Amino acid sequence: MMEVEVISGRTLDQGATVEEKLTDEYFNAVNYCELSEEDYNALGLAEGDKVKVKTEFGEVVVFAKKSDELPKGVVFIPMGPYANQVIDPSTDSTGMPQFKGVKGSVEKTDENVLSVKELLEVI
Amino acid sequence: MLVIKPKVDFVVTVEAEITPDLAEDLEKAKNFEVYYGKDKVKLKELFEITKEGDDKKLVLDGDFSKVKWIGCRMEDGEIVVKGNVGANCGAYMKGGKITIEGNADDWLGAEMSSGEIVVKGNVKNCVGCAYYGDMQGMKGGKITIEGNAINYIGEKMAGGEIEIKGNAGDFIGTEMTNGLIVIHGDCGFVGGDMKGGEIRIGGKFELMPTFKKSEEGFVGDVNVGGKGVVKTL
Amino acid sequence: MHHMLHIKNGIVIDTKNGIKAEKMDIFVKEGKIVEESEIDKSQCKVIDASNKLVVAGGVDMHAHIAGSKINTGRTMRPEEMRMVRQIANKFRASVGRVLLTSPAIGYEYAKMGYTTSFEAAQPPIGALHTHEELDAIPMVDKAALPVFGNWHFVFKYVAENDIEKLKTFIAWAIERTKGFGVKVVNPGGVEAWMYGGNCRSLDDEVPNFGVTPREIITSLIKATEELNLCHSVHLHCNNLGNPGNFETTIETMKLANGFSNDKRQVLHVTHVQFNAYAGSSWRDVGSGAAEIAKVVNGMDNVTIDMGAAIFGHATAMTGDAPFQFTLHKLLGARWSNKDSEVEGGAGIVPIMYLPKNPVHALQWAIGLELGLLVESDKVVLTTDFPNGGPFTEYPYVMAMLMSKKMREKELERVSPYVQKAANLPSIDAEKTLDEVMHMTRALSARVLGLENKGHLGVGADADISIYDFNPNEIDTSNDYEIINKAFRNALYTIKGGVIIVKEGQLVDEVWGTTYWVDATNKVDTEAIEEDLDKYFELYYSVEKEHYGVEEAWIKNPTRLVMG
Amino acid sequence: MAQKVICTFCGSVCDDVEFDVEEFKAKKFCKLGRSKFSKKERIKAPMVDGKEVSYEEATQKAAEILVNAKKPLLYGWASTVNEAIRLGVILTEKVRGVYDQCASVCHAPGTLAVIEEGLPGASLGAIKNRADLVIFWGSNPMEAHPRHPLRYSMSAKGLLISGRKDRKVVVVDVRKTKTAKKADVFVQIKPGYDYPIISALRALIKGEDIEVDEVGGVSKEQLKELAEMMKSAKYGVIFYGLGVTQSRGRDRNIENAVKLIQLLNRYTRFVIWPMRGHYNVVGSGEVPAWEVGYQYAIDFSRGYPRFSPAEFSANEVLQRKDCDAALVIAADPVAHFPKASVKHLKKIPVIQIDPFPNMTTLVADVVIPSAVYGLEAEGTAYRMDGIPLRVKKVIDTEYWSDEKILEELLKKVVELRGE
Repeated sequence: MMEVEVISGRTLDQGATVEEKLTDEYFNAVNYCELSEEDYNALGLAEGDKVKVKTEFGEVVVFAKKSDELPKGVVFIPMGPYANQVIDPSTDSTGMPQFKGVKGSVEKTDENVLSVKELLEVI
Repeated sequence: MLVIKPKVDFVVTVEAEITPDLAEDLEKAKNFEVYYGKDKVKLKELFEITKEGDDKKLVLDGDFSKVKWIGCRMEDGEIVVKGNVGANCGAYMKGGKITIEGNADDWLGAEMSSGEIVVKGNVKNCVGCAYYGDMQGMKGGKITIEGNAINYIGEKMAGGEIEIKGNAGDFIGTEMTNGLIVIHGDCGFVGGDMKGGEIRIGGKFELMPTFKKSEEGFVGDVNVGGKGVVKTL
Repeated sequence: MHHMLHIKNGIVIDTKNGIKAEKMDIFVKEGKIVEESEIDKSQCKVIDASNKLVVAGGVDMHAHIAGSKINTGRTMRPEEMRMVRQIANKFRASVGRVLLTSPAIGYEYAKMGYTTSFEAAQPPIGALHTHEELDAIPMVDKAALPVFGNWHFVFKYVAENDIEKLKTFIAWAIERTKGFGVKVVNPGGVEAWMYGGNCRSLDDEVPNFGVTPREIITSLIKATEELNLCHSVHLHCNNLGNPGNFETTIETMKLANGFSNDKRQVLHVTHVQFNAYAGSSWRDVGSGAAEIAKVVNGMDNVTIDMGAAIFGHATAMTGDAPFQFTLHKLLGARWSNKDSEVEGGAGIVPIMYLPKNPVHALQWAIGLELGLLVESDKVVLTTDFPNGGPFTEYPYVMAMLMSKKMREKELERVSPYVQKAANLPSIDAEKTLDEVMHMTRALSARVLGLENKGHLGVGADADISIYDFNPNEIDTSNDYEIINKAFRNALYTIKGGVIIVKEGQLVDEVWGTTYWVDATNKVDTEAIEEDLDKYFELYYSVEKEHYGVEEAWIKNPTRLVMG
Repeated sequence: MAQKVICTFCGSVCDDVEFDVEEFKAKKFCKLGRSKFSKKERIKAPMVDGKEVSYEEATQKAAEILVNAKKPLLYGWASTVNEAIRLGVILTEKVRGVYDQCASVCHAPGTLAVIEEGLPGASLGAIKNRADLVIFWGSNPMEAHPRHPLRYSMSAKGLLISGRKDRKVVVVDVRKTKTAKKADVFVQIKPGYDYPIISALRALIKGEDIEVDEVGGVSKEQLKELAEMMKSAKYGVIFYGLGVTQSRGRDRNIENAVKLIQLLNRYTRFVIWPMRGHYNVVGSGEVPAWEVGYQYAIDFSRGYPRFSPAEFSANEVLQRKDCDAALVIAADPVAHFPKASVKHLKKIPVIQIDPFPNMTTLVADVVIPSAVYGLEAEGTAYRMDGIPLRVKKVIDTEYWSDEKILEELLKKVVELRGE
């Protein structure tokens, strides 16, 4: 397990499938977590591996991906239902939940990545 | 004194601008108009109201976390909330005392000019702040929080005192011009664009880089030629 | 509901038709004023106007009522929107202190007996937004004036001294924006602001274009007159808001020399209060109103409007972006700015006029001085809403113009600085009710070139307001409180023949028309097609074919083809 | 034959793109726009409780839900046109509900900053003509607005700028994004430290020293360089994105950035602008602003509009369980809201109006399919810089437009209320 800050955000693939939410393309565009090479290696991850991301607000299982964009200690999940399991819902009076910069942890897991519909069931 | 108890679990929030003035006349209190969603209803339709003695006091007995604007604009008398209370409690307050035994929500004591608010539990955001578009937050009086607070404490504060016994979040005393904020625990960003007044902190905090160290503590914010003082308790 | 109306026994003031407080009847059919013989009396609704003033609906020829500026103002100032004027019922909810929502704008004009209002500055590329907001304003007729004075096409044709192409461009642009005329704001100065500068004098050169405000204004007047548009050039002068600027204003007005038009002025200089400051700094600033009045009175081809300042809240919003930045620095207030493609810009800053503030009191005095010292056939009553304050305070201005006594009372509460820096305390003149009705109706309609507005002659639009006093019995010098009150709440407002207000209360909702001017018949747009293509390709961020507003997109348009 | 259309995906609202109706093929679009102008699964028919019904029946049921609710939330609006939004605002006023729009979880913190300090900005055309310094702060156009760099910012040609070489591009971000990789300067900051970094920049630009060596992961040296770069630009722009609005500091970050811009204009010209997301999210704030005075988080329970993001933003309303029905239009809050908010949406009656099935469809009681603006219906949209464009209808459809659906809904609400 590794302490990280979780951020979420747009990606090109997420955007291109956003009007097809119930398809595999959308599922694949939002169901992963990017880690820096250093963190990825430290967790002993390999292609196709899954991680469990946990914060004080929830947890979610997603696929792990290596990214050259992230600094050590920061992980990225594309905006969408997976990221929304773990981001900080409180708006602190602004109306805006904190979608970025939420303290949490990442660990390797064998659990399954839920489908978009399954995800909705567990809420 | 009136004792007011919710009759039902509220489906949506209730806006009840009740003040201790209501204690003077039970009938008037029962027929006082409040908003329950889009419906304008009488206080007695949502709450059980009983009168005990003649003092200018309201005792709110139960969960008022979905009841907003309690004690708004009150001038004197006393309100005791036995449980939690909703947003905007004590907003624009001019006098008297509000005691909240549970937790308070956002905008507690916003723009208050005098009087006292005590919260035994925790409070959320915008304590003693200015509403959007207004130039000044709290101008006088005292707010004491026994527990923790979140963000935006005393923003644009122009007078009075806020004391938080626990921890607080970010943006303490932003654009503050006068008054005193005391935080016994830890907090986040402090003092952005502070012009005047004083902030005392017991625990850890993150001061803006635009303060200068001096004998009395840190003085700033230099971005606004500020004379605000931030120091440790 | 449309009725035939018989307005009976009213005391009519109709300056255009020479009717001075005469008892007479007015007849209305299908939204127009008609002869008695046209009316079927058995079908006719009768309004008893005995002992009441009957006039044409008010015409506001300069206000900021629609478009990105006022809407950014609303967004910037939620504190303005907290004043609730009306909760939603038969009519829309209506809120706003000085800045009003679109429904509130229509409602408040109607309550005052105003039935026409023009948006005085439309950013051309934002025209569709302006029209959407105009379409959201009920009750009144409206139009918008696109701004030209910092548009690169204008600089180009002025630099090339090609009046034909300038005319063609104006006709093209007014058609594309569904605009009404040629508005000019701080010509050249806003382009200079793109580099942090301004053009404060008529001879400051516009960066990179080699033209001056003097040349821009003169060329635009020439082009507008040759096109014979119904409204003249409508000018917000250079050097606005600076002490000593009255000289720039006078010099600018003189640019109208040599032009003439038998129907109207050839130059309308707007909100002159902001351009009528004497002195050299804010420390010795004074009134230049008397000097300006002398010049306007001596010319027969220039009109102005007051831009009166009202004490209380206001929001400065103009296409004069460099001035707005100066104001932001001066006040330390919030500031919005918008540089717009190659067309100019705009800025917004909240302001509050305080009676005890020497400069504010002086501004208040200067606005009134202009109204008093300029001949009533040459000055329109405005507050440059919301720059000088709310249009809902027009009745206050009306009463002040008519009563020295009221002015004396008001002078007691303002900064004593006015006593030495302004003329107001020594002005004895009092406008008559006829004159004030002229300044708010017939004159403003004539300045805009709206022949069917501002009067009650046969054929005029049935836009009528009735007020609760008898002009023959009122002493306007002394009864200023009655005047001030009566003009706030019309007894009746009739818009296009429909009674929309009764005893100050809304009774019906109508949707006025949006006028737009089509002068494309007078030019061949082919002549500028190549320039348009080039500029759109190089300097615009939208395609030329997507630029502009089609008539079908407007709710209730009226196309005025220029003869 | 391809014809020019106006793209209705992102806030760039590109109007130079082409669409071939016969071949149903998009040209010149980016990946996002192409996805918009492609064939995909639609909601087939109106549905009530999962059963297919007529538009009449669906709007009737929807009207009943809205009229019977004590406080309905009407949310979405960013991906529809102004004509529909206007009806939506009037509908919300009629049913005395809460109006909120997608900016609430996107750029609304920027609106709060406008309230505090204003918005010194420029149209995208002015920026492409003049900006010699472009700063993307917490924004990543290469992924979110792919043609923005080409058309308006990074390499756009204009009056004073002949292309990428005449312009310095800076990216300030916590990640080295695709945009950062194309920048001349990348300033990597610690998540959540935008605010103090901006404060430090203001001080340095003013000529004040700061008594620390590093702020938010950025060295004083690097801050000084950035300050100098900003001050010496002839016309600079900050394009900020969700990196600023959705992380620690939110609206206060932008408020501070606006103060920075105010200061910079004392030395040079500088503007700031948000990288608005949906094609008409600007309209979904502008329309209510002129109709009722505020851009979002508007409550009508008292019969007049009130604004309070702490109380009336969609996420606050849902997390506080302060609405008893919801109408969702042109948005998908079930996918895009935090879990805690979605929980309440699952419990209350939900009406959805959208062309495409999405996660909100899965919880909606009434589903009303709509036409796709820009393709099947026309109307007015505001580009991210507020420039209005009339998006086009190029193909016919049986689906009702949002405007028609809302018109019908409004009519039925008025009938039910006996007005």
